[in-house]
Amino acid sequence: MRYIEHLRQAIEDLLAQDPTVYLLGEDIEEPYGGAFKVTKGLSTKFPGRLLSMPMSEQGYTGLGIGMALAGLKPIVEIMFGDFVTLVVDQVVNHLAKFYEMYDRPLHYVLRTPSGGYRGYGATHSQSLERLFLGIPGLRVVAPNVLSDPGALLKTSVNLGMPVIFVENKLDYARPVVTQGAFGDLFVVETAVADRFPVQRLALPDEPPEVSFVTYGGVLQEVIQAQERLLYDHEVIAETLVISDLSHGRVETLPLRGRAVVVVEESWVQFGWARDVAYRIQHHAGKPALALGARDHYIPASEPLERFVLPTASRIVTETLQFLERATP
Amino acid sequence: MRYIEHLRQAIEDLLAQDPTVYLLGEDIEEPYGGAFKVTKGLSTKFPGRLLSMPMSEQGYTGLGIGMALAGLKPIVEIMFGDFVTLVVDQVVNHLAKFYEMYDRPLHYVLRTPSGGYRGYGATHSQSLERLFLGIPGLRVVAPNVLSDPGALLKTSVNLGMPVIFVENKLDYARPVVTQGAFGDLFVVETAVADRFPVQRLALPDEPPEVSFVTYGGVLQEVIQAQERLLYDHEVIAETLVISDLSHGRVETLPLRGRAVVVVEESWVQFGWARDVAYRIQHHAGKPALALGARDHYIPASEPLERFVLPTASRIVTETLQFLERATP
Amino acid sequence: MNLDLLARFYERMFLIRTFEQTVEAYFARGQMRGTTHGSIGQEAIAVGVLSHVHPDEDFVTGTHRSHGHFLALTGRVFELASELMGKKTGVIHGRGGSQHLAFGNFLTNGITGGMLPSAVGVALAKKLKGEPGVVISFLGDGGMNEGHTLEALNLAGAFQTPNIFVLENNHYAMSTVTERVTGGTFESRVRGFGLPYVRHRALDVLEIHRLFGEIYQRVRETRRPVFLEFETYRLCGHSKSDKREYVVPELEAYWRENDPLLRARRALPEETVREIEERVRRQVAEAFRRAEEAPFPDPAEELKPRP
Amino acid sequence: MNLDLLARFYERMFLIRTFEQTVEAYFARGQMRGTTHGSIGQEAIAVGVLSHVHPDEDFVTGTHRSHGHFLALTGRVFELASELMGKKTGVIHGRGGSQHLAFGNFLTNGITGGMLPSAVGVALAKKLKGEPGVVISFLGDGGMNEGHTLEALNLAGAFQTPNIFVLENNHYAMSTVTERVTGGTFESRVRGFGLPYVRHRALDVLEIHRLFGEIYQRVRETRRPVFLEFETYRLCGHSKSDKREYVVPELEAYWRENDPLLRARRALPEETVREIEERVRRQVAEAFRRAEEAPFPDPAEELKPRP
Ligand SMILES: Cc1ncc(C[n+]2csc(CCOP(=O)(O)OP(=O)(O)O)c2C)c(N)n1
Ligand SMILES: Cc1ncc(C[n+]2csc(CCOP(=O)(O)OP(=O)(O)O)c2C)c(N)n1
Ligand SMILES: [Mg+2]
Ligand SMILES: [Mg+2]
Repeated sequence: MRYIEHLRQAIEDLLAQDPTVYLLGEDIEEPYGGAFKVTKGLSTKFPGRLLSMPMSEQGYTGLGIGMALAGLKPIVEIMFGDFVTLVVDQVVNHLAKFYEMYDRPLHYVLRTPSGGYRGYGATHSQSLERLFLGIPGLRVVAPNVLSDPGALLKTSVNLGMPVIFVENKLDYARPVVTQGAFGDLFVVETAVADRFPVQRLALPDEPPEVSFVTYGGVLQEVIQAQERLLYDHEVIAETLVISDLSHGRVETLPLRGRAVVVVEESWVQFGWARDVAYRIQHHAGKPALALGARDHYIPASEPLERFVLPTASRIVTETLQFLERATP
Repeated sequence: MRYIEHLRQAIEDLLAQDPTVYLLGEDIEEPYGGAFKVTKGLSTKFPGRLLSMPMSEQGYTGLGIGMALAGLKPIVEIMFGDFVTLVVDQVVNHLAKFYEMYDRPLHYVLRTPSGGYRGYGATHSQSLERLFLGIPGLRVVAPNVLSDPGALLKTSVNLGMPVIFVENKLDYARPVVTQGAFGDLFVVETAVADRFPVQRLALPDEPPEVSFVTYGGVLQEVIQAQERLLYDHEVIAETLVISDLSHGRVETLPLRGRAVVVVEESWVQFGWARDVAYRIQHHAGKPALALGARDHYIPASEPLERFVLPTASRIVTETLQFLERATP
Repeated sequence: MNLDLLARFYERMFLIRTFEQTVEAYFARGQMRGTTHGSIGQEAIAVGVLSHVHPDEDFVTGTHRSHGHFLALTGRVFELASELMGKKTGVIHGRGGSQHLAFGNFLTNGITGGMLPSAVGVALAKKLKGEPGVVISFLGDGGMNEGHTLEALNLAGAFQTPNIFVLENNHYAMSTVTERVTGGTFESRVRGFGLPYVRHRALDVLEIHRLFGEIYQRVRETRRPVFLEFETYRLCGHSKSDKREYVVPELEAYWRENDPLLRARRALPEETVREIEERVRRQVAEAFRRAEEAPFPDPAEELKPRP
Repeated sequence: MNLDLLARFYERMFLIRTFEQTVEAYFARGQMRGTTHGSIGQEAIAVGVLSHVHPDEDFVTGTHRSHGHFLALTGRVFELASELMGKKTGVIHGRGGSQHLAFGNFLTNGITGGMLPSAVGVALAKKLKGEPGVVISFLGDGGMNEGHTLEALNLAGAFQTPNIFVLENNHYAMSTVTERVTGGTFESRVRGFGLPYVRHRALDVLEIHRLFGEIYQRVRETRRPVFLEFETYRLCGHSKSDKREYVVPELEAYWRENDPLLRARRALPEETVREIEERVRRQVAEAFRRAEEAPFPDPAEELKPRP
């Protein structure tokens, strides 16, 4: 089943099983079913449970907060992850504060599709979940093609803590494989069993020299890098993919490589990857490199976009250099 | 001269010398002169150059962007750093993009007073400059009591690149010492001469065992920690205080301690300090610990607030533990 | 005139004023930390409006200036004084302070206008669940120019939610005369979001009570929003440190003369007034004394490790 | 009727439409990356309005749907086609793509309504500097509910800046019929921000030209803002992938019948129309062909290391 179908099925289950679940967002009802078609068909099946919103992201993000305060479980969609810039105040100064300072269990999920590599340009390609990382009272969760997006969404809706749920636009169309063979080469297994699991992609038998740690859609580039390292450089790598970005305990990840490369799609400076690399170095005592986008807005033109965003070939090059430097 | 006087004098000079400089913000005109009195007296001296704004942070942040596009040099004040949540879209998706993608030199400074330790509670005590760290096209600058806030402001206004200029509420009233004796014990000197310098606070002669790296108002707690380490534990420390938070080259800081402790006031997870510590470990090869606020909203009540925010005593304890762990 | 009702309202208004004055004195003596926004001059609105609320059914959102709203609703002086002192016996154990209160269905926050989208959401939830009750939200004239406020008004208009917006137009946002930085009129923009609009000069607490009672009943029944603007005035500083150098002399003079608290006081028998004031003064002094003696909260209890 | 003027306008309108149709074809064949928002059906507004602009004095802000605005203003088909293909010969060398254009005093961005605060700022700067010229800003009906839009209108009203807001009300925000999620009326809220308001059904390009000319002169002289709402319609999908399943049949029928481009075409001599269309088709085909052949930009040149 594809990523989008996992999500759609989960939303359908949630709506069917829990009358307090509501969906809010722009163009989520029929016949559009959402800009990325995640909610396609659902407003017909569940009349009155999907509420199409005006273009008013601040307003309806807060509308959802009120619904959550009143005991409902809103799932709020922000059409592009780039537009979360508009709701930072409602999320940081209201939602997160109500949850912890006012000590109210809140069921609230803000879903948003993130990411680039599609030529949509500077205001439609960013991975701005970074804005919410480290803010107390918020959890940032991102599914990927090795972790069931539907299961993660259900867990998030029922967590009782506000969740920023970051989907990836290109992943929607990709199949999800959570256990067993992945392509001809790799095997997927659960590395850390948890409500928000960590999945491992690796060769079945051979121990890896380097461990990648990543999340979300950029996993695609990491997997390609993993393949090329093997074929072109005879370097064996594994990948651990995290779904709980803010609270995942990377300190105790079962890393099998002697060195670690943490990859994120967003800008590497002051991002997720460096924080994770810092913690891995401190707690696992392994050398850890952080990779991510270069310090530029995301251009539309393909060669420019691929220069800025992390690509498989850049991951390969920098990983090899790092392994050389980090050789004991 | 006190920190606030440096700022006020710099604004006065800018207004007097450059007719394209304008100030925008809430309550900045006489008789109020700004919530923290930074612009006290200036609207009378420079009629028409300080524009009092309605409560409309998004709107007037953007208003300033338009003024900058038209060749003016706006200095926009957001009354409390906590309210920058409201202007993230204008800053990230407009200002930063226009500057780099549209390749327009923009003179734009967004000034905002940050920080806690004053019992103002969860929405009036945060250090949210973290939201802008790592966003391409933005520079985040923070003065401190060892770096001339006025000089930094002048540099920022004339930089030709958008600057988020983070002041500290408690620092306003403190005297600024940029060279020479600081208290009975320490000496201030410039560690890295730059438009945005790095200042060092140290004992005149003795080499330090540990280097603190920090920025902004929390320097106060770090200095206290430095004193207590000396008096109570015979550990000699130096402090390097950074003013260019986003672009400062921490990779090449002249660190004299064998270990480094990076301290920020904001939440340590996914914050400035861990990024800096990561880079110091990679480039200087020294063990570096990051310290900051605990993972909670900032409470109003004093014992709770001091539990969450980093304090001198916590810095001392964690530094001593770290030195022990990091002993070769 | 219903003198019993007026006496009851006067007592609550006087309680609020005495509370605010006591807070001012504490700050002046350096006995309180943080900041505070008093509501002296505006007590009649809090009391007249909130006299109608059903605390279990309705939901109320306040502002940065909500001591009066809280006291009108709950009468809990000790808890509020404790909260301002950061004590464990506070409304939320000192975690919030003056601007961040939460008590049952009453919430405030420090971002002006920022509660309004939530307020519409609570009302929408009531509508969706078929529950009774309305949502009453206070806001200020300054906050009327914030995007989240305007978006919230549109949402209430578009979804026709059982919201009552109570604008306390005291003419100032901090030191700014709001009119000078505001285009057009509040009435036209509010109507432009599809909300009926009512304006009233808040001079007489009984009149406020009567007017709000009508609107309250109407919204309970129709499940549709109403926007109510009160002309009022703040007879104290914006916050603890405000010297009030910006006041417009005519406004100041008018409202000094027409202070709704004094108007209510004049209408009551002297004896009643004396009794009420003595009782309230004792009550407030006692509450502050107890709050001073109360313990501080323990971080280990209040701030749990993350889940 | 001024046939010469009409022929000139028709040529520009037909250029825009041909451009948009060519883009649709490229996307359909998978020859373009990214996304695009066409302006088929709305050409008369871009052409009628922007025929007045003094490119050096005035400032124009567009939206996510600004191919038409750009072409009406500059006629540079090759640069726009190149931009959409990510080529070095593009408006900003392929850095921006369809939604992010910048050319002299013309800027667009992908956040709906997000340019409006800047637009008021540019106008304020003109006022402060005593410079001539006005700021013309396009926006959509959907974007009318965004907080930054509403705040910008208030700022324009409060500071009385030389802004002309041109609302292209095509009734839809993507698939949403804007009226169904909007409280009240645009007219009342716009007036509520202190702006004069004019509404016009955009059927006739000459009429649009005449009306806008009046407003343009008025704002140039008075240095005060005006808000102008055009009723219009988008006769194409919202974006490349839109199947238009949501259209309201009556609206669709009305505007198919009253397509302003066809109206202009009918009023012109057949011969003129044929000449224009042939010329434009050649021009557009040639521009796209050259754009296809143009080189991609070089990251090292376009993206400089940070200062
Ligand atoms: C978003 C935001 N901007 C600014 C402030 C700072 N501030 C607190 S109260 C206030 C004035 C509020 O005016 P108004 O809404 O009229 O309410 P009043 O204080 O008159 O009760 C300001 C500017 C804030 N708390 N939140
Ligand atoms: C802030 C923001 N929210 C949502 C979107 C996604 N989006 C792009 S265009 C559009 C509809 C815009 O409607 P309108 O303002 O009427 O302009 P039109 O497309 O009809 O020209 C939407 C929802 C966006 N680009 N920016
Ligand atoms: Mg006010
Ligand atoms: Mg539209």
